[in-house]
Amino acid sequence: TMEPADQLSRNEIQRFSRQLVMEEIGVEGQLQLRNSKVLVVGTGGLGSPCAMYLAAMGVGTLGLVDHDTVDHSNLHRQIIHTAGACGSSKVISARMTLRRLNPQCNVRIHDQLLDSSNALQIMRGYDIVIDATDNAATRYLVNDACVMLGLPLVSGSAVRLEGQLTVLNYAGGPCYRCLFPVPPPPDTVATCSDAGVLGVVPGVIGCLQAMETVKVLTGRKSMDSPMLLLFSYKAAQPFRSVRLRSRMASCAVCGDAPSITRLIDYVAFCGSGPNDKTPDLHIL
Amino acid sequence: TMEPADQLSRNEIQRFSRQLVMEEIGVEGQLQLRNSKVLVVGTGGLGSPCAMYLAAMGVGTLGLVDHDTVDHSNLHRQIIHTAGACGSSKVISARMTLRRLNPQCNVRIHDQLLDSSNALQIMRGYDIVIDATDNAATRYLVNDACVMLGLPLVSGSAVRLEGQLTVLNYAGGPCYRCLFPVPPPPDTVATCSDAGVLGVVPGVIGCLQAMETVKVLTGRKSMDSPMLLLFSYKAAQPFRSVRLRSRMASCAVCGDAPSITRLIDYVAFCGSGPNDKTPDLHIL
Amino acid sequence: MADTTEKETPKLLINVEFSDGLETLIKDEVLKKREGRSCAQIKLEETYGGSPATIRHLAEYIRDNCIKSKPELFYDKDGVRPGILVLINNDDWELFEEDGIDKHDYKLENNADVVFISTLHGG
Amino acid sequence: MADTTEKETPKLLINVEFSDGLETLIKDEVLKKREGRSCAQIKLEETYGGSPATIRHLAEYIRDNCIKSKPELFYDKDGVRPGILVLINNDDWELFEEDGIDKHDYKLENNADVVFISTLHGG
Ligand SMILES: [Zn+2]
Ligand SMILES: [Zn+2]
Repeated sequence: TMEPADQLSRNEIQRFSRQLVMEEIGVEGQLQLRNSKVLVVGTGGLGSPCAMYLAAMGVGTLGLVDHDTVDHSNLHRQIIHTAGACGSSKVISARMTLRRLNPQCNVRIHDQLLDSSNALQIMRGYDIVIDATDNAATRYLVNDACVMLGLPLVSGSAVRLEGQLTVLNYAGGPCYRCLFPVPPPPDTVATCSDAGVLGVVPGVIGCLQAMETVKVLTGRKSMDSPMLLLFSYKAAQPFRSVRLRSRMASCAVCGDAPSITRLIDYVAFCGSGPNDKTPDLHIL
Repeated sequence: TMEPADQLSRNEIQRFSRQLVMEEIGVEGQLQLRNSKVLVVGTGGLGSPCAMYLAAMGVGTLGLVDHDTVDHSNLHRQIIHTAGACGSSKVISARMTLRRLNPQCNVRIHDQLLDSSNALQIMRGYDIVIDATDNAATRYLVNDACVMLGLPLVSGSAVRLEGQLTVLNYAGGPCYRCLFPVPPPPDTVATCSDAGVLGVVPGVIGCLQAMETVKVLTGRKSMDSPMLLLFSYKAAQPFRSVRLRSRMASCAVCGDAPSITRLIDYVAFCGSGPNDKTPDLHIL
Repeated sequence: MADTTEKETPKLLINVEFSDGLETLIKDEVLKKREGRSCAQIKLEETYGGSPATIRHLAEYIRDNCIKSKPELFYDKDGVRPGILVLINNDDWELFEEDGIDKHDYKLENNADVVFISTLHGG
Repeated sequence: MADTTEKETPKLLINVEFSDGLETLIKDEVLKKREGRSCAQIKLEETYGGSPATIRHLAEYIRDNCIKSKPELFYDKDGVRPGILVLINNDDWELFEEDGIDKHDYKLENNADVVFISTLHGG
């Protein structure tokens, strides 16, 4: 673990000089990044650029959760992993890359499948959580745990040629369940494995997740109406920002009278889990 | 050099399977990427993610031009370079990272300052050029050489908390000089060195440059009105797409009666060059 | 005043877009590509049984007329199925839900823009 | 018909935004933050010397009234200085240039949106 610092080292002043000259970051913002603990859940297509930029920009402590190993079919989008890492643990491979980028970043690895039995314990103590996962069950799990722990959640997703980004459980905004109280039918959920994904699409969304994280950590995230950013490779105007609802008083987990006060069985809730192959329907 | 392939290897089918399942890429698109030669001018904040994603997604030949060495103050945004590479040549450092990501990618390095004496020779033979440079003189140089060689130019830029992206000299659209016939006064040009830049801002733009490159190489780039994408970290709606003018008949290099038919002295034209420090004015 | 004597019943024209995978559910002849997006212009009656046309009428029209197969992947017994986000004039439809009135009962105006988006879970 | 007898001269209200660094040239009291963007509402006369207000009148107004110092960093002898892109209602102002008529002479309508953007060269 890292002691909180109240000033930057000479090495940090040199390394982060291009961020220190901007009033929106400055020494204060850089120290906030330095003293922050960020948990990235998933070291795949979204987690790769997100973790790399957070480490590069000076986040002091970065936690990584993933239980998977690197596969050849990951490499076109998961740029934190090298071809030589195929077969190895993703979090160990990711840590190696992050150490190369910024040896001062304290990388904590959790080589585990996040589930209801370990999520609160793993997530407790972080300041913010990045949802860079790849399935609905884990998304509800991460959300509910963030609500229970009072942590903002930077949620990104990408499939095929589209991506979505939003900051949840933050400043009176909605949580994931406020937006989606009922999980989608399992056979409507497309995964990158069966529907495909263009490598750079999660790249764009993962970078934007790192950006939103910096905004939250440095106190520069607008408290105005919550937004959802939609990205589409094919559209002439590839981005669209949409105003979202606020927190729902009726929400089962963050509402005024929550019915969910401890983590539940998310695989049963969603009808499919993190390890399931999607039925061969080829629809989204 | 790489021979053009008319089918994918078993290794490539495995590696790019998530792209092969999408009709917008498919085997045909993947082969187009495989047989393409892309030149990335600049291996800094924009060139880092752009080159990494292009190599990861399967571009067969990637040229890198840069004359600079890695500095500690680059590392917060130039994620292709490791902390251990400080002091080394940027193109050599970049090639090492690209080889780790995709050993099949043929990386050609040009460890040179691009100038009027070598630009055409370096750029000739590529299918598309990425402008990932950091100064006005080189931007005009790269543009004029692209027009003379008939190459599309994917232009990105990022300073402070803002970024810009456009595809130039493509499908009847404008070149850089059509947009900016007269160079800006040197004391209005902000650089990342003096005005600063948040690490992930060129990250976002560099990823989007890789995306636009894939669209052009696979023939999926819309031929409709040319667009400029504007990005702002601080805005509630961080992206804005703007319709641009078409090619200008009056353009000095791509117009109907061009006055510039060979490369000129771009440092004299702009009043400042790639190695100049910007005057200490602290305005953009 | 609507003139209902001889002419056609008045119609509402709704600009609909299907995004992030939902477009694959829709019949090809319904979809028009507009600037790289999958759009459809849908004509609704101004009123159904005397009540103004709502999002529910639009969604039922799509279910009955525009879906290739498996309408339940768009509309289940309660309405637009879970996991689909609806935007009305580029805002989350939940912003239009009023106390005690379901968002499906939002009244559509002529030329309204409605987007149906599938939530993405991959990464 | 404009009534010029007793009342104020009619005014045009123009919504202006300064972006990508240009906002640092503008006096603080002129700028309003709107959704994270640097905006100003500028009132122009409807006509100048009998001719309708144009982009040139707007730019000269900004040069004379809104710039902190060094107006030449916004407007040089020929007009808006090189390296500044102008958007009118979110389109490149060059799209409004007609044969033989300079884009500075584009006539502004009430409530027009005009954005002045500095080109970025860094990376
Ligand atoms: Zn909630
Ligand atoms: Zn031109």
